[in-house]
Amino acid sequence: MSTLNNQTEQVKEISGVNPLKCMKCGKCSASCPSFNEMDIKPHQFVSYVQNEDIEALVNSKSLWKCLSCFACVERCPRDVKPGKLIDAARQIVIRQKGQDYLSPNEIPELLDPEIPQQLLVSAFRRYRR
Amino acid sequence: MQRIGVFVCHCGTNIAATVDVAKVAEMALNEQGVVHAEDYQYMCSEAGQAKIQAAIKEKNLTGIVVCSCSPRMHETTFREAAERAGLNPYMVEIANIREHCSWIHKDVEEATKKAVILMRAAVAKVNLNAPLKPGESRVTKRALVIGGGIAGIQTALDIADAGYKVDIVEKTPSIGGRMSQLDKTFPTLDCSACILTPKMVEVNKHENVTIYTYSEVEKVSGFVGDFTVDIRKKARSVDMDKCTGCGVCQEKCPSKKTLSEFNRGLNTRSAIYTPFAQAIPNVPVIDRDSCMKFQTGKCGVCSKVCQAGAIDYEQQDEIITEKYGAIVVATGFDMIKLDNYDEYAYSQSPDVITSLELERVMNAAGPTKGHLERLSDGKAPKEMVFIQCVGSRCSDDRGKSYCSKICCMYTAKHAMLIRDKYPDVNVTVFYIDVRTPGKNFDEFYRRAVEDYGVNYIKGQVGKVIPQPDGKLLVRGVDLIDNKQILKEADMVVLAAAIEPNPDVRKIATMLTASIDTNNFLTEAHAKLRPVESPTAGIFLSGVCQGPKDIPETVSQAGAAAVKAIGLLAKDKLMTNPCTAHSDELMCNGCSQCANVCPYGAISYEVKEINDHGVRETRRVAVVNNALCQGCGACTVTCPSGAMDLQGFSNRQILAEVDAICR
Amino acid sequence: MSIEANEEFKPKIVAFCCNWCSYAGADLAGSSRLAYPADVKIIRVPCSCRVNPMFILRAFEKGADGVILCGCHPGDCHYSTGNFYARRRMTMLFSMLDYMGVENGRTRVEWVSAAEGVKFSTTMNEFVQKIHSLGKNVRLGDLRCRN
Amino acid sequence: MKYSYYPGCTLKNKAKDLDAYARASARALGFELEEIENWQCCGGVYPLGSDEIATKLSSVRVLNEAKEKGQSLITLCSACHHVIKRVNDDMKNVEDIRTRANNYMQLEEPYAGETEVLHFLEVLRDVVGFDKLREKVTNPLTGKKIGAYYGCLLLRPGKILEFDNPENPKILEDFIRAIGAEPVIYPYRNECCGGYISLKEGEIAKDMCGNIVDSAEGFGAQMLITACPLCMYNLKKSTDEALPVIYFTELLAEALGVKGEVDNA
Repeated sequence: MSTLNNQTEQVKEISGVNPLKCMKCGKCSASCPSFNEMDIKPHQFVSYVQNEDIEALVNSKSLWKCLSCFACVERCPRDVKPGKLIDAARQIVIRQKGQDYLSPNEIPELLDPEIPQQLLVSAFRRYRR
Repeated sequence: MQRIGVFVCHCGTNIAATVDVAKVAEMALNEQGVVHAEDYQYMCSEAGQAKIQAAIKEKNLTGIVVCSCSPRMHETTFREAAERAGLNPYMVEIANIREHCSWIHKDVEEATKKAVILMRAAVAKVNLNAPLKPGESRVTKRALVIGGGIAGIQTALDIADAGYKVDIVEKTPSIGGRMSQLDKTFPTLDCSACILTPKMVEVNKHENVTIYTYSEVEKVSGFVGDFTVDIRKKARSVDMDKCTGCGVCQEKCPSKKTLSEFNRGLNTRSAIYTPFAQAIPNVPVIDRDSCMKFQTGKCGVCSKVCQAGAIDYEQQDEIITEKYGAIVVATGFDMIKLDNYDEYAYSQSPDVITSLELERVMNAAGPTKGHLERLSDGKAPKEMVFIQCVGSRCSDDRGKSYCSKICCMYTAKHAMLIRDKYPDVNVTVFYIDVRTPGKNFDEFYRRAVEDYGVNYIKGQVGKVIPQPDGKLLVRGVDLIDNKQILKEADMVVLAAAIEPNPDVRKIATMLTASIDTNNFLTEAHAKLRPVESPTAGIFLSGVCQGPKDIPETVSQAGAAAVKAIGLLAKDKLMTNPCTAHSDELMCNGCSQCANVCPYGAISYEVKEINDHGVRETRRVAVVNNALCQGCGACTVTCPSGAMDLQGFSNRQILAEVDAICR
Repeated sequence: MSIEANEEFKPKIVAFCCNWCSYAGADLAGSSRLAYPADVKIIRVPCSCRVNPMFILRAFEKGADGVILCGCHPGDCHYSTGNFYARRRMTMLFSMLDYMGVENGRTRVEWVSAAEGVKFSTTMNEFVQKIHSLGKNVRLGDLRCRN
Repeated sequence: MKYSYYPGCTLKNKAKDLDAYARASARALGFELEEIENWQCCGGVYPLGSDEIATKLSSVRVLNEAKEKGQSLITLCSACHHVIKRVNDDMKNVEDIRTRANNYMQLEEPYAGETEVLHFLEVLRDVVGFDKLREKVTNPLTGKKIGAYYGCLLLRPGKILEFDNPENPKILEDFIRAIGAEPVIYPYRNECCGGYISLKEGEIAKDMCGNIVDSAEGFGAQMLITACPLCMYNLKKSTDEALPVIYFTELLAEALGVKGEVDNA
């Protein structure tokens, strides 16, 4: 239980988000362009953190579907910023050794000649430690 | 040497749970002058007051300290109790050990220590108190109501019916306010005009009421019972006595391109206009900014067509100065601007409208003659989407932190009316919560769902996306189904937050009435004095105090009227005796005190002074106690220390400082 | 002695609050149960302009570690202009106090309206924290003359 | 007028033209872009975690460099602009990050967000002025109907980027008008193109870009302009180039009559 608690605190600290501010309006989920790809929806992220169920969050597909487009951050009327929570959960995963979502070995097959450097750099930053 | 009694209140457990009240009483006995100390469960109760009175008499007390709640709560109670026991009421001091101590601290030892210190400061002060006698001031038996909406009208009618003169000052050309813009009202679906216009007529013909429309309050001076107010009557350019209200001028006016304020800018009006057909007074005004005669000098059509010869291009603004005993603020509200909510495409699409605009669209006198149609192409909508809480309940800086309170109900009303009149139109409401506290309110909302088939979806909308074919794609979420929803709509209606009329800040400043960060006027007590401003003689009516619907506004308007009547019914008022006083032996007549006095209460007299045997003629300051309000600005500015404030003297405050730092 | 050295620092803080806005704001903080340290003791004055610089000097002379003056927001003064006088006077006084050794952090002016219970509480929490970071006010030895 | 300039990796490689057209245009408009020496990659995405320091240092270095020269810092790539602007905001307003970053950096004088970070478009709007720009256009692109594609990174979070109204921006539309063309306003212009997700989840990006291009086309756009190499890549790849997508600097250079210099160089 204590490790779970710890992870909850970790998520709150990394994200700087206070999930208690959420009023469950769902505007984040209404704004999210990746909503349909996500198993845990943006507004649910807040509840998972409140319920200290970080385990489910770190195992969720959603971590890798968030685009960091900041639509939820921009529109959240309560200054909760679910996108930051998602990123914090992602950080918890990729900061554990060997938990990267992207390995250098798979890069060559993903490459095409037009890919801008920016794409690789960003993907590495988001998906790897 | 004072004989002081200290009375420590438990306030049930409010104080006693955190402060060792017996200990405070015990410690009090060590303080200078204290000859009696006791604690009791409820000092403000009749039994508690009896204890105070008994002690005053038995122990010949010359001053008392009550350690209890805030003086803003019960100072008057205890002063009156003391007075009934023969003690001068200004020999009472309160140590606030509830709001400033027991309610904010948890540790009993710490809170008790603090309570003792607060008690000591009050004892130290009362040791230096002197009996004070209030003066008297007269009451002008006339009230001013600022704002001519339903709140102002109701307040004015109630005051006038009680037999007092009332003036209404209304900024726009007609009384009626927001309610006149509404089509129907919840929860009974009465026609708004049908219930409002009789009241407008009644107030207009009431012999005790004078209405100044197209007028603004310009300057306020004085104080409770005796305010002096300058009212600017803006030039109407139409002679109110001659005009018959025939309306020909409006018809013939060639300049018809100004957006109609009354119809929320959805259509246009002429430069000479009355806002709406039932306007009171039924006398138009010339909007000089859009009138060709005023802008270019060429035109004058209205003057030519006016049979009554009422048009007067030379008319000037007029300042009316009047005295009032009481002032009621009823300045109402507006909807917030939606500049910060472009995700809802309000500025991009004419088919995205606010609820108040929908009221005008639904109204027979509105821009579409009451037909529900899209403002872009005049087509009848098939799908309508309502979005709730636009700008309400926000903790970011885009919107308002509060719930606007009326939106849930008027949206249910709109949805119901549309489904009733146009059964083939589908109505969807995106909501966060449906809040319907009020008599027959929830039943009303349920009728919208159950009888009228309005589709309520719990979840907010993220974006309204105009489509090339003119439809609006609404992207929202259904939190119950956990699905993102894409809904094609023909019209979208935004329940924009309401906010106090922006002018209210200026008015609050003139009245020195408190106002909060949301521009709502502050009441003297949130529960017990909800229609009074902390500034004596100023009363609050309607939404200027906080969001409310019509029934609530009308009840509050009546309550404000009763408070104003209670004031006007008095012939004389006791004035605050805590006024400035100058020691003529120390005064050197430098005039600095008069320079800082906001009330002009200080004048100078040339007097013969006996200064320790030396007789001299000197110029010395004299305070007019009827004018002085007791702020104390002069006491600090006085270089010689001659000026002091009774009840808050230098020595008293220094004694408090010493007691706290001891 | 070592026990004394370890004793927790309990600052003495005097808060002057005007009757119309800030005192009511403090009441609202109380009725909303918004805690702030017990080190703060409030003195009620009719208006912030009633606060004579002498009162603040006296507080420091008598061992206060911090003094805060709260009034209505500029433009909202119950007496129209009182808080403007207070603001001007305190600007002068605080710079003089700083010169004398009472750091600027120990003095503060804050505008708190009757509706701002939260602001009152956060202001007091911040101020007490600031005084804690400054420690005991020891530099005024001269003024106090060790009597 | 001289500015410090941060091109970023992509502009040195796949998006050389975005950079070259900007430099040529700047010369024509009378301001100079002085490339920061030895700049490092900004990282491509802004590290959201409040405990991230090391990943922000390359931006701080660039910012400090500009500060020492006493110049404003111009960026061009949306991602670089987003990262550097936000790091600058952290340095200005977040005490913890400022302190820790400065501890790493060991600068002579601590950096506290003094540098003004400007996107090239902001220079056009706020320094050159679109009216002035219009006067300098020698080859107006009359008759072209152009959709501006903003994407996310320039606009959000609006409070920090302060670039334009994040929900209804107009800077690119004003730019399009200034070079003589007709802007096409369409609602998807601030929706995400999919960003880096296209690396592993091409399908998602395809859907998103499809919506964007359909919407723009529906409102009559004949081409899209963007400031972001990644947006351009996604838009082109995911929609089989249904609409031409070009960098705004290319149109600028064309309008100013300096496109040839670059193309023939």
